[in-house]
Amino acid sequence: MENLIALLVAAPLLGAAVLLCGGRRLDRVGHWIGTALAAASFVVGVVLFGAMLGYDAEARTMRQHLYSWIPVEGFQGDIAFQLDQLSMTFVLLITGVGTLIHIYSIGYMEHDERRRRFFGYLNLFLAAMLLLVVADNYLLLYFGWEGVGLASYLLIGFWQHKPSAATAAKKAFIVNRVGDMGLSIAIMLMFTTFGTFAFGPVLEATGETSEGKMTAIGLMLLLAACGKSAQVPLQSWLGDAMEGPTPVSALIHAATMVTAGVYLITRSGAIFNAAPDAQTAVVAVGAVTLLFGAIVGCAKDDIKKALAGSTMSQIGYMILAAGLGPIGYAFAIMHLVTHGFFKAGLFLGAGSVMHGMNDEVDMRKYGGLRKYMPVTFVTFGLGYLAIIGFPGLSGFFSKDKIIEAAFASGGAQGWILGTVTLLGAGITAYYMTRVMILTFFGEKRWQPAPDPDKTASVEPGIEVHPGEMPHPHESPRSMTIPMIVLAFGSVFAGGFFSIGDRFVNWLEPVTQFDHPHPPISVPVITGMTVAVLLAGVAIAYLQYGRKPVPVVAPRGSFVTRAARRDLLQDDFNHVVLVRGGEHLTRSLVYVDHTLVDGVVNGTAATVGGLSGRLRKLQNGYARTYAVSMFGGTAILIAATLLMRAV
Amino acid sequence: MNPVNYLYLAALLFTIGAAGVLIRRNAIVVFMCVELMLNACNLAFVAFSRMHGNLDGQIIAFFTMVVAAAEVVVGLAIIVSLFRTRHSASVDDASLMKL
Amino acid sequence: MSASAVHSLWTTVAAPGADGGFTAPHIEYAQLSPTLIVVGAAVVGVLVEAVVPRKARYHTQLFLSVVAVAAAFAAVVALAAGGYGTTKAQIAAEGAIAVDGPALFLQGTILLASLIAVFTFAERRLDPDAHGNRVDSFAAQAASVPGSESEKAAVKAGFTTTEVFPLLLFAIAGMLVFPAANDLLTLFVALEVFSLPLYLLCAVARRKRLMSQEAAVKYFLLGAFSSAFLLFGIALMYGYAGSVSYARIASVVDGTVKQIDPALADTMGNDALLLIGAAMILMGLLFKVGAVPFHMWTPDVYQGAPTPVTGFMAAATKVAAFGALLRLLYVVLPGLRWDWRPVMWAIAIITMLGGAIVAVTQTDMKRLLAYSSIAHAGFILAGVIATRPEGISSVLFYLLAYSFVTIGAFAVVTLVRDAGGEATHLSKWAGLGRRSPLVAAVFAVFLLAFAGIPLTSGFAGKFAVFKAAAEGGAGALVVVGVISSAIAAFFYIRVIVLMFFSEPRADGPTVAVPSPLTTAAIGVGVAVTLALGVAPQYFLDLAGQAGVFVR
Amino acid sequence: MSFPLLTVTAVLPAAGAILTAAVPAARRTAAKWLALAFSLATLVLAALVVVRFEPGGDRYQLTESHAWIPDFGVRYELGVDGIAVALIALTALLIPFIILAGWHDADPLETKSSRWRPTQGFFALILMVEAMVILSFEATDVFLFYIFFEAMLIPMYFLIGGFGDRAHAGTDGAAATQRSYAAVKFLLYNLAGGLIMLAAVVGLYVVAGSFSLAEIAEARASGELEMAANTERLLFLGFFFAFAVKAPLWPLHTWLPNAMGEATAPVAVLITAVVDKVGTFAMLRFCLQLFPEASKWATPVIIVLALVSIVYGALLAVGQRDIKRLIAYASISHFGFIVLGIFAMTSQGQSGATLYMVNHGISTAALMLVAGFLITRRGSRLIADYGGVQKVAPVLAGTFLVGSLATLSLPGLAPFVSEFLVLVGAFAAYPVAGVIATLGIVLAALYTLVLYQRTMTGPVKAEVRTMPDLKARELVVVAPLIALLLLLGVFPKPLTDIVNPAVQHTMNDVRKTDPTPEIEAEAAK
Repeated sequence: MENLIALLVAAPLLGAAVLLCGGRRLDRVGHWIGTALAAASFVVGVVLFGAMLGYDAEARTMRQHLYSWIPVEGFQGDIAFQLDQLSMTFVLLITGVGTLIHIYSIGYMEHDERRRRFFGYLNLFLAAMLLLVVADNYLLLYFGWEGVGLASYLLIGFWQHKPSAATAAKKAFIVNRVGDMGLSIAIMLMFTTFGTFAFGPVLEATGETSEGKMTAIGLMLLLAACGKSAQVPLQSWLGDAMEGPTPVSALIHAATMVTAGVYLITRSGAIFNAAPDAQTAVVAVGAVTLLFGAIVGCAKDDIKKALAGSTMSQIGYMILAAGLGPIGYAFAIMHLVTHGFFKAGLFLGAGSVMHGMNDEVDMRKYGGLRKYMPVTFVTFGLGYLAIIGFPGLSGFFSKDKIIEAAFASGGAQGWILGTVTLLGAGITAYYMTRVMILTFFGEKRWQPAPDPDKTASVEPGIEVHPGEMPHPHESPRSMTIPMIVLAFGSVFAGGFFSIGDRFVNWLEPVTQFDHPHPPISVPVITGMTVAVLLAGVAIAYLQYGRKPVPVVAPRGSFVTRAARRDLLQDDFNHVVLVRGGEHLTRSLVYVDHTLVDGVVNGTAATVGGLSGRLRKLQNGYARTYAVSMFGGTAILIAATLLMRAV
Repeated sequence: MNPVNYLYLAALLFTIGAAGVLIRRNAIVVFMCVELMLNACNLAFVAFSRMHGNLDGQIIAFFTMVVAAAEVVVGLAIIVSLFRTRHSASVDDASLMKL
Repeated sequence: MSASAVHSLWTTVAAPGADGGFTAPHIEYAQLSPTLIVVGAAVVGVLVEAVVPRKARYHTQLFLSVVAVAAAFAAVVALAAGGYGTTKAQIAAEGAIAVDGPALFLQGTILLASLIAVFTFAERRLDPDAHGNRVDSFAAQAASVPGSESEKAAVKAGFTTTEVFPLLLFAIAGMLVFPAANDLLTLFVALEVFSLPLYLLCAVARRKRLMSQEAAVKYFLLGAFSSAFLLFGIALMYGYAGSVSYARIASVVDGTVKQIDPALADTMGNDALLLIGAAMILMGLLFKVGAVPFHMWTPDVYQGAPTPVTGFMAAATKVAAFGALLRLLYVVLPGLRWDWRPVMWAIAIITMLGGAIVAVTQTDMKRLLAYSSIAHAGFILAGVIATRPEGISSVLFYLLAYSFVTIGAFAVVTLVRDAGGEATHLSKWAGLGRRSPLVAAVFAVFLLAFAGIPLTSGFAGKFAVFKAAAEGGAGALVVVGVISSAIAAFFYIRVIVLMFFSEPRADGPTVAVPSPLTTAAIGVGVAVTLALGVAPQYFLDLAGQAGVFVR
Repeated sequence: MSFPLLTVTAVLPAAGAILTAAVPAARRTAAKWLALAFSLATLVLAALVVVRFEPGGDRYQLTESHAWIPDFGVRYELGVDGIAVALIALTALLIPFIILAGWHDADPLETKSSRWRPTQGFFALILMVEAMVILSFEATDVFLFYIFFEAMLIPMYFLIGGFGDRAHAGTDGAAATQRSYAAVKFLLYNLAGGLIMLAAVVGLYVVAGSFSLAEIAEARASGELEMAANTERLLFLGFFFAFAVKAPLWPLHTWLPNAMGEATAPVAVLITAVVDKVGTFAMLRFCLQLFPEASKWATPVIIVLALVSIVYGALLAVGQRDIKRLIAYASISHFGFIVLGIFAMTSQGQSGATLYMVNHGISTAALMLVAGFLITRRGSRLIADYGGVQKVAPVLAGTFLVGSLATLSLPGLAPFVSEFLVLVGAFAAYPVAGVIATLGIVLAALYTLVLYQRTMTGPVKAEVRTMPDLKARELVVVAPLIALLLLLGVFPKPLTDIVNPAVQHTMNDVRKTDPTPEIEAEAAK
């Protein structure tokens, strides 16, 4: 049974290989191959899951050792897998949602001549992501970690002819690399500390060394997590990543890849438990991002960017939870899963809307779409209710638990975190309601289709004639079905997990679990949560539901404008890093040319000049030559005599 | 009379000859100065020969004269041919090649 | 001066007459055969000029010279084989000439170089025929004024200066004696014997006669000047030691002399004599070697002289002069080591650097090679300074390697011609590699050998010399040598760049197709260059066995 | 007397060179095929070497030893350890691709005089370089090594100066001068380095009285030959200088961008992927083995220089406008990693460094050759002249991307393995250095992806619109390289098995052991 684990990764990898090397002859069947292999991987996952349930809770970890990857004196990097409950959760999420989105893409990318390639990339992503979660050591995890980075790079930049897309892709990869630096340094630290970087030995030995070391490792891991999970200060790439095709945003930049950071931290729980300072840092990052994302989400008019902001903030929740230690890990993962459902659903919905609206992404140019695309409306609506944590739906259970845990983390920290999470819930409710209203309610604010040459983005799907008014329509079956499935998930998953703490118990062997004991009783917290979210909804309704919405966004307050620009974070990067970098490189190029090279050419020039001057002595007059001879002899004699004298 | 004085004379002649080589422009004169130097050498040889009381020095002097004669032959040949082409025997005029 | 001394002098003169016998000097003709052969041939050559009809002279002379040189070389080989280089090394001709390893090795080298030189002298295919007569690189009639009627007539009549061959032979003879000279008088005479013909040879170029004559005058005047110094040095040395024989002087210098008469006693006390004398003799030799600051004649003379002569001078003269220098320093003045080593250090350094640096900005091929030869003189001096057997053998090897490269290089220079004769200006060489890759490649090989790139003789020689110097505790010299080699490399490379990487000029020179003579010369040059580079061991052994002076 | 495999392996390409050069001017294509055939034959022999080599066996195997120049104490001694084997294999492997990639690079532009045979010369020179490189990997005699280390420069020099890009080929005077400047710079830099080394070689002989690596090392180990600290240091510096020029290490690097920029892509690959490796290889084999103490003494400085090279090279790569110069600076950065790995003096570092030499060779070859194909198509080296190539030539773009990813050492591709090993090794010995070096991986991502973005993506430039995709010949060149990158990326074991023992020997030479992990150290206490 263990040996199936490799198959998880192998199937989509095979798909990627076939599709990317296969050439044009596969164009017609490519998407089927891709989807089939994704599904196959899912099936394997389910089989393994079944098997896993078969064992008793403590002995569920399965291992598979393939071969020694980098065998060097004192350094053993193996290709070996470990599938425990935590990994299994991810495997199911990844393959499940992944398969759905494959199906969705069949319809969505129908008219793109490079569809085969697209599916190849998607499979590549699945393979890398699965490798990431089933790896049994940090080095292999790093392999998957960079692999998903590559996949996301390829998919964000899938429409490479769009400069914006290409730039976004590059940005994503490079920002991630900064995070990866953290991961690789963490691995080096582990190597020098423990002499290995396999999960088992490392996580068992955490106690045996100084807390400082642990803190260092923890912070490095956090840096990595920030990069991958778009947490402050490395969050800037996620918004731009929306340049990618919408399924990509759904799969990679909502449901799965961006949550890798949460996985990393949860997986390394033992390390963080041994390093309180690192935990504090984690929590702080989570809290800040949570608000940051939410605020950004409020200001965006681009539907995908708004959702991206929300993703950021939701992951903030997870990171925060993970930072709380054993009381939080389980909830972090649970929220991660539910979020996977509803956020994917929301994105697919958004994609469907754009599909119907000539790829218009500006919500201010939507409105009143509910009767034109009912399925999309319903599924999107359910996802909406889920994410704002409407009682009874998935988001409610998972998020509420996190808020409780936040309060329970004790002392001032507890109160602060509690309030922050509550506040976050409110804002979430606000901006999601805004999205909902702008898109599906109110009067039509549709605009004639833009001239494709002028606009950067022309998503495929329907050929767009400039100046033509959009005629919204429901999307094809291949697209709606996945949305429906995900909607189911968004509605019931949370409840299903929470009944009898199923989920927590399931993960408990891996992540441990302490029951949170918040200072105020749980019902009160729940009440507060509900109250806050209702408030958020109400405000949004008052702002956008009552009075007509201007098609062109009002200038808005400073905060709004700042928020539209991701709270000026990009501008900061641009000025400090990009500009600074450019100046640095330019000046270095200058230095290299004038100084370093100059020294060399300088010496050559000096010799030449010296030569030119000495040459003048050779003036062609025999008498001068005689003089030099005479003088030479004189010196010769004088020297010899002096030699003797001294 | 102390033979050392002959040495001083020799050195003097030699120096005069050398100075002449360095100063004079006319090839012939320069060449004569060289001859003067050779003769200074001869004088030195003879003087030393006397001091040491063996004949080597004197014999060498004869050799030197022969060599000097040979030099004259060759030298004059060259200088004359030079003069015939350039109509000047100045060593400074002959400075096509330099630097 | 005391009367007794006068009387003693008087009687010493009378004595032989008294017992009426004149003991004829005992001459080992066999051991001296190389020199004698060449001298004899030279004399015959003069007769040939007198009796053989003009038409036949060229071939007669050529044949005579080749045979003579070859025979002399054979004699040298025979002597070496007979062990005169090692076990039977001895002083011959009443102490005038030493027959030992270094002498034989250098004589062999000189003779080989001369053989090739004879070929280049005899080359008559490079210039177009004048009035149906083949012409070589020497004036039709050296005596006639260039451009004058008499010269035109001479050219029309198809005269050629076949006197160059006897002159060459005389020069060779002098050079053969020079490194073997075992007393200062022989040294001086030999010096003059090979210098005077060279002075003349410089003056007889067919093209660019003005420069040729100028070169001759400069060479002659400065040469005479220097030999005057040398002679005066000899005089002082004689004054110091009371003898001109190396052995005796040496023993006086290091104080191992047997019977000391009062006169010697008081001159011996006077080191000034010794030191000044030594310095002046050194100067005379360093002039021939072309060491800074006595080098200034070199570029002008090399440029002005007919190229075959230049090649011969550059190679053979250096060999002979260094041979003499070695013998002087190792046989006569070892006692003064601590005096002359520092001085020679300084000279070696400025010679290496000076030659290399000034060469960087040269624009004339022959001048360039002249300066490079100066730099090489510096390298060799570094070996000379290592006062140990390795020093001697390394220098011998270097001289062997260097002489062939030099003659070959100058031979190539004779091939590249335009309307005005040889096109020696660097700019003319642009793109030669495109026009005639073979010649360019050959020249490149020589340049790389000069630059001391591995697998060429230049590298082996340089390494041998540096190794000896380092073992002799002159590490600093090695470093300087390395630096100046780097500088030198720069201008050798420059020429290669010019030949291969720059586009040929429309009015560029053509490469004359030489007769087998020059071809052979160049071929041998390349062959030796590569052979000494790849498998130097045999010759190193030779040089090693030859590394001991007889005293 | 066994079959002299090593000699033959080196002599074969040399013979090929001579034959190729001898092919008459008209039979250009024949010359090409001849050269290719010989390079392939050499590859076979190299494979044989790999097979015959027993990783567990003696340090130097397949040894040959003959007297050559006793007077200089020089023997013709050949022998290979794991490192040499790996690099010989790399060399023999790359040359055929280089030849194939440069198939048309040396076709004469206009019919020159019949004696001018550029094509024959081009391929002959390449083979000659191969021969000398292989010999310098095989030589276990310092002097022998030095000879080929130096002689290698000459053919290399003609390759750089004689054959420019088709882009700016032939008559373009400015390009020609540029090119000969680059060639001269290359030669003088390396010659200067070599001459300094010559001084050190002489010095070594004076001190040790022998050139045989084995003898000297043994004498040093047994203590019958001890050098004064200062002597050893001076000698070390003499050797290291030459190798640092070759490597090239900051601040001696400036010849590389010129050379790689002006030379044709295949030649550029020859420089950076093959010839320069001799430098780093020699550091590992000669500097560490002959002068262990001095090496340790110099380590701090060298580590700093390596770090500077890493960061500086990367930053300059970011600032380049010329594709080939960009790759050149990238290489400088990578050589920084190699040197760092060597002088970290830990098993991981040195194994990493050795792997790095091989992997960097392959990855740069892949990237540079594809870049070359690109440049020959458009006739320009300027990044700004490209854009949207991906649209018109997807395969070309794809291979280029893989090459770029290899250059930024993405896991799954060979360079990652070596780079990570180097980082870990460096970190274990000098944590700060390790951390600074990791900056390199971010910058690498920056310059490669910027290059890819500017050339391959975005709207299609007009001049690019008609650009053909990779041809069969070009695919034959690139595909195997990429396959190799993937293979060595996920399964480097065959390589590490060969290399590890050699590295252990070196570690013994410098009398170093890997720092023990902290907790084990704790446990020990």
